[in-house]
Amino acid sequence: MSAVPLLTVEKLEVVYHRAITAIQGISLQVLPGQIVSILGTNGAGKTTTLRAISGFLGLDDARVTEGAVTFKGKRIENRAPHQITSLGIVLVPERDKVFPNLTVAENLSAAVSRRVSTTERKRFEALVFQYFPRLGDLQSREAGLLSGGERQMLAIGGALVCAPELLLVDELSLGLSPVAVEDLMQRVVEIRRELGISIILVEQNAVVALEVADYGYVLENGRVVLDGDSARLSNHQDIREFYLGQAGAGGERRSYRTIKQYRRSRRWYG
Amino acid sequence: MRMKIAVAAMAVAIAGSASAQDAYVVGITSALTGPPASTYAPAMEALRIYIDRVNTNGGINGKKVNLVLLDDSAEPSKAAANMKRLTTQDEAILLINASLSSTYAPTIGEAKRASIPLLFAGGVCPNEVYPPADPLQFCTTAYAATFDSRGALTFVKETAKGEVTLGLAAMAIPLSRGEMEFAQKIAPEFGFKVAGLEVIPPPTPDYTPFATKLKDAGANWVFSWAPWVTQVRTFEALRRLDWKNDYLTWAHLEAEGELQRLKDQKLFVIGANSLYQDNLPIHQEIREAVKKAGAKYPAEQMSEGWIAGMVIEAALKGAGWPATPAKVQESMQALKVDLKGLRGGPIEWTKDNHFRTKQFYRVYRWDDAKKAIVVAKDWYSFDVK
Amino acid sequence: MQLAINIIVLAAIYALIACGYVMIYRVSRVLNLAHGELMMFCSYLLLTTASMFGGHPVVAIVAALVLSLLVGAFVYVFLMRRMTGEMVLAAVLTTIALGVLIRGIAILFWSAQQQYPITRLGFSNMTFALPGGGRISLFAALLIATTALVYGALFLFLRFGRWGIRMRAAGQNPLLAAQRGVSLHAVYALTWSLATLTGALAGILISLDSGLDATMVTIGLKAFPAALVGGLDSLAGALLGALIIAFAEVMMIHYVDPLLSDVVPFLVLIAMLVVRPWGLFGTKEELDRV
Amino acid sequence: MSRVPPRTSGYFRTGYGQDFRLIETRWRRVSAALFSLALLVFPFLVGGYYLDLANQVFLASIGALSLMLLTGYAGQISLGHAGLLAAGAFTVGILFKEWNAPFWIALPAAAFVGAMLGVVFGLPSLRLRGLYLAISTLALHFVVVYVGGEYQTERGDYTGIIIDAPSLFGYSIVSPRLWYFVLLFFAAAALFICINLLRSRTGRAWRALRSNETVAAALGIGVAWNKLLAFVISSAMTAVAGALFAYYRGFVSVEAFSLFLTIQYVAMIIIGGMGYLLGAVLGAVFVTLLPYAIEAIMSALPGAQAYAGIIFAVNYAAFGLVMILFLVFEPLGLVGIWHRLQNYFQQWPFKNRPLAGSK
Repeated sequence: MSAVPLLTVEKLEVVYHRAITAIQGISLQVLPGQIVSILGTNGAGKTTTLRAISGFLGLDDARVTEGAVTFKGKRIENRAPHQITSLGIVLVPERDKVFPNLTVAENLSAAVSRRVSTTERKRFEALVFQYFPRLGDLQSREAGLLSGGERQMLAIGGALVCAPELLLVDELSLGLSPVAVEDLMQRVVEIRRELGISIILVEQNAVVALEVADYGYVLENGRVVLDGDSARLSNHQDIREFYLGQAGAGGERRSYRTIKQYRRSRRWYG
Repeated sequence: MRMKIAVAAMAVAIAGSASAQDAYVVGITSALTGPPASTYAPAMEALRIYIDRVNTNGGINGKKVNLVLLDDSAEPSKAAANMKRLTTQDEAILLINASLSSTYAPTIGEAKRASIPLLFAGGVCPNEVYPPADPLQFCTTAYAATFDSRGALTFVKETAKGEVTLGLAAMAIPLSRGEMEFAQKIAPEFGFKVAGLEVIPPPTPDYTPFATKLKDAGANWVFSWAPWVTQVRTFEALRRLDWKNDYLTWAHLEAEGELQRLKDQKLFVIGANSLYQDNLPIHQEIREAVKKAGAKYPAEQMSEGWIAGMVIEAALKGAGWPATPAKVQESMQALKVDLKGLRGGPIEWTKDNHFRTKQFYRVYRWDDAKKAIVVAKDWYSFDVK
Repeated sequence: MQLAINIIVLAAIYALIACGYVMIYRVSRVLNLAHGELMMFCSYLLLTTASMFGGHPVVAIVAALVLSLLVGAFVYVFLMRRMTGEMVLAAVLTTIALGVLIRGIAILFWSAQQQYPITRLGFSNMTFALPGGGRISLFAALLIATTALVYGALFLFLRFGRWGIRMRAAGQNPLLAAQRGVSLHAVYALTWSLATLTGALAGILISLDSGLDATMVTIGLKAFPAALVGGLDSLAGALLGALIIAFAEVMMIHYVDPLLSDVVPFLVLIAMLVVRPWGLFGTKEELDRV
Repeated sequence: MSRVPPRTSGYFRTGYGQDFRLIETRWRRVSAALFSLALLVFPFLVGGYYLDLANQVFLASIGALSLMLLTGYAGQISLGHAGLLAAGAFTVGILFKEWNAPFWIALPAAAFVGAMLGVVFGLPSLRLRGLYLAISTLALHFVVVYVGGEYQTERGDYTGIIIDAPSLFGYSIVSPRLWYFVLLFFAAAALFICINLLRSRTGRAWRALRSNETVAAALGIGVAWNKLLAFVISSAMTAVAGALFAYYRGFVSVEAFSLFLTIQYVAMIIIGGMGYLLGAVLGAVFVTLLPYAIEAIMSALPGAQAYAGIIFAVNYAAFGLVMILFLVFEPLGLVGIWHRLQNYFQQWPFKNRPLAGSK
C-alpha cells in the first residue's frame, strides 16, 4: 500500500482477567480517509479489537499483552480511553452509547473536544445538527427517551464533538430498521467525505458494510481469516455464502460438515 | 505479625522488669485519651507532677513511688486488660481508676480478684465507697451522686425568691441520667415544681431544641449535673433563646475558665473544690509546681489530681515499708488528710466510710461589678452516714 | 415558631452534611463513611489557620476552606484512586478505615479537648429575635444561608456547568464518559474536593456556633440517614430527607422523649428501607449497583 | 510383571473417605498436633497478662468466625455485629441479675436470643443488598444498644451490671488459666462448627449465594431461606461470644459495645482475608494484639511517660492505616501473605513468575 497508514494494528493480543485470551495476532491498518469494515460472527473479537484500540478502563480488567497499536506513528496501546480520545480516536460503542439521564444537548456538551477553542467546538456541535437535523428538535429531551435510530445519531454526534480523526463505530446497524440503517450509512459516508475522517465500521451486517467500506477484514475466533478491498471480498466465494447468504457455485447447498472444513482451512489464511 | 508479637512480648517484659524495682508501685488506669479525656487527663498529669515532687524530695519512707500509668481511653475492655497487667505484671500495691464510670465494673472485678485496694480519683464515686463501704474501694473525687443534687437544691432553695419551677438537663449516659432522675424525685421535698427532665444524647449538632423545651415548660431555675459539654451548651442554647433565669451546674475542671469566658451573673457553679482565684497558699504552690513541670493543662484543672496525690502519699506513709496491698488498705481505712483549703474540709476515711465523713460544697458565680468570680455561697456541708 | 426555626436549623445542618455523601456517591458510586471525620478534620484545620492568621478571621476561614479542597483531592489521589474498579464494598471499607485514621491524627494534633474557634477568631455569636417570637443565633442563620447557597450553586453547576454535566455523565456511565474524552480521575478528584469543601463548611459553621470536639464525627454520621432517606444519588432528595429527619427529631424531642432523638433518624431510615429502599428520589436500579 | 502403582507427586484423593477427612496428609496432621500441643502448654509458660491477651484473642476469634460465615461466605454484609455481641452479653446480664441464672442456662439463652435477632437482622436482606443491607443492620445496632442502655438505667446499674464468675461442675471459673481453657474450648468448637458447616450443602449454598444470587436461585437454592439461615447461625454464634465476654469480664455495659467494635470485627475479616476461616482467626489475633504491641513498643521507648498521652491516638491512627494498607495492597489479607509464603517455600529454590500481562 502506498499512502502512509493512519492507524496500524500489529499482531494484537488481548487478555481479559489475566486469563482469557480474547483476540490473538490481529493485524490491520487504516489509511487516511478510508472506511474499513470489520466483519465477523458473534464472539469473533470485533468489539474487543475496537476496545483495544480505544483503550480499556481499570474495571474492564483487560489489557493488550502483545502486539502494537500505532496511531500517526505513536504507540497507543494500553492508554487510558480519554487520552486516546484526545489523540483523535473516538469510539461509538455498541451498547450504552448515550447518557440516558442527560438531555441531548447535555450529551453533546459532556464530550471533551480535542481542539480546545470554543469556536471550533461550536462548529462541531453545529455540524452534528447539520448532519442529524432530527436531533435539533429533540435538544432538551432526555437521551433515555430517544428511539434506537435517534440514539445512534446522538452517539455519532457525541463522538463527532470530540473532533476525531478516526471514528470507530461498533455495530451501527444493530437493532435498526433497514431504512434507518440506510440513512445512517449515508451520513457516515458524508462525514467521511466532508470532514476527511477515517472510519472503522464493525458490522455483522456484511451487506451494508461492504457497500460503504473501501477495505474489509473478516475475523473469526479472535483471528483475521480474510481481508481485502470490498469488491474483492464481496466477490469472494465463501463471503458470498457465509456472510452475504448467497447460494454457492452451482447453487447446491453444502453440508455443515464441509463448512467446518472450510473454516479449518481458513485458519492459516492472512 | 508473629514478629510484632515477639517485639511486644519483649517490650512488655522490659516494662515489667522495670516496675519490679524496690519502690511503691501504684497502678493507674485512666482515660488519658479519647473523647472524655479532657476530664481525666489533667487530673492524672497533676498526680504525676505531685508524685514526681515527692520522689525528688526523697520519696516516702525513703522509697520512691513508681506510677504505672496506663491509658484505657474509657473503654471497659481496655480498662480490664490494664488492670490485669497492673495486678499480674507490675505487682501494684495500690490501684487507681480515673476514668469513665463504664470502666468501673471491670476494674472493681479485677481489683477484687487480686484483693488490692482501689482508689477512684477523678471519676464519680461508686456506691460501694459510701457507708457501709466495700473494704477495698476508696474515693477522693469531688463530685458524688445524690449528695450533689441535695447540695444543689439546698442552694436553689436558699437563693430563689418565690416559686421555683425546676428544669433538669442530663446527658444520655446512665450516670448523669440517674442523678437527674434522683433530683427530680427529691425536688418536691424542697417544694419545687419540676418543669421537666431533658436527657440529651452526647453528640448533638444543636442544643436549641432541648433548650426550647425547657424554656417552654416555664423553668425559672435549671440544674444540670452532667459532663461539662452538655451543661454549658444547654446553658448557651437557653441564653440564645433569651431565657434570662438562673442556671446552676456542677463545677467541673473547666468551670473556672468557662465562667470567665461566659461572664454571666446568673450562671452558678456548685463544687467541692475551691477555685484558684481564691489564691490560697496551696493554689500558689500548685501553680508553681505546674509551671516548673511545664504541664499541658492549666493549674486550674489540677485540684483533683493533687488531692489524690496527697491522699496516696499519706496512705503509703501509713503503710510503711515493705508495703503490701493489705498494709496499704489497712492504712487507708483510718486516714485523715488535711487538704489545705482545696476543699471545705479534710478527707477522712473510717472502716465503713471510704468516701468522706463530711461532704462540703461551695457555689461560685461571675460578678460583673467586680469583674471577677465571686463566692455565691460559702462552704456548707452534709454528713455522710 | 421556635420549633419551626429549630427544625430548619437542624435540617440545614443535616442537608449541608448530606450533600457531601450524595455528591461522592452519585459520581463515583462510593459511599464515603469518612465524611464525618473529614468534617472534623477541616474544622480543626480552622483552629490552626486561626492561630496562623491571628488578626484576620476571614483569611483564616478562607484558608481553611482552601485547605479542605486540597484535603479532598489528596484523599482521592492518594487513596480512593487505587480503589477505582475494586468492589464497592472494599471502597466503602477503605473510607471507614480512612475515618479511623483521620480521627487518630486529629486527636494526635489537636487532642480531644473542647475548643471554641469562635473565640479564637474573635467573633461573637449574637442572637436575633425574629418576627413571630422565634430566636436564632447568627451562625445558625449563616448556616441556613450557606446551605441554601451551596445547594443553589451545586444545582446550577451540575445543570449548566460543563464539568458539572461531565460529573453527571461520569456517574451514569464512566466508560462512555472516558471514551468521550472525560478524564475520570479529574472528575472524581473534583467531586471529592467539592464534597470535602461542603463538609468543611458544615463543620466550621457548627463549631463556630456551638464549639468543636471529637463528637463532630458522630454528627456527620447522624446526617447520613438524611442522605439515604432522600435517595443516595439525588441532591433534592438529600434536602427533603434532611427536612424529614430534622422534623422527626425535633418533634420527638419536644413531644415525646428527648432520649429517643438519636435513635429516631435510624428508625425513620429502617422504615424507609422497608418501604422504598432506594429512597424518596433515588433511582431504583441503584439497589443492584451497590 | 509386577504391578507397581504409579507414584503420585503431590496429594491425590483416591477414595471418598479422604474427601471427608478434616486433615489430609501426614505432614498436616503432625503440624496440627504440634500446634494444639503448643496451645495446651502455653498457659503454663506465661503470666496472667499474656493469658488475658490470649483469652481476648479467643473471644475475638469466635466473633470473627461468625462474621466471616455471614460476610465472607454467605456474602451478606452486616454492620450490626457489636449489637449482636451486646445482645448476647445483655441476655446473660439480665438473666443473672433478675433470676441469678447459671452458666449453662444463660449461655444457650444467649444463643437463642442471638438466633431470634438473626431473623430480625436477616429480614432486610431478603429485600436489600450490599450497602443498603449494611445500613439497615447498622440501624438495628443502634436499637439494640438503646434498649440495653434503657435496661441499665432502669435497674440503676449506671456503671454496668456486675456478673459473678460462672461456676462449672462446682468450680467457679476465676483464674485466667482456667478461663484460657474454657475459651479455647469454645473457640475450637466454633472453628469446628464452621468448617463442617461449610463442607455441608448449606455451606455450598452460601458460596453460591455470595457469587450470584440469581444463578443460585436458578440452581434451585432457596435464596431467602439460606440467607436467613446464615444470619441466624452467625448471630447465634456472635451472641454466644458476647455472653462469654460478659462472663469473662464479669460485667455488662452498653459502652463496651460501640460502633467501633463493629469496625474492629470487620477489620478482622478484611485484614485476615475474606472468605477464609483461617483469615478470621489470623485477623482476630492481629487486630486484638495490635494496640498492645504498639503500646508495649511505645512504653519500651525512652521517656515512655511522655508519650502516655498519645498512645490512644497512635493506636487509632495505626489501626486505620493498617486497615487501609491491607485493603489497597493485600486484598487477600494475612491469608494471602500466608499462602504466598507457603508457595515460596514449597517451590524453593524456584520462583514463580506471574503470568505475562498480569499486573
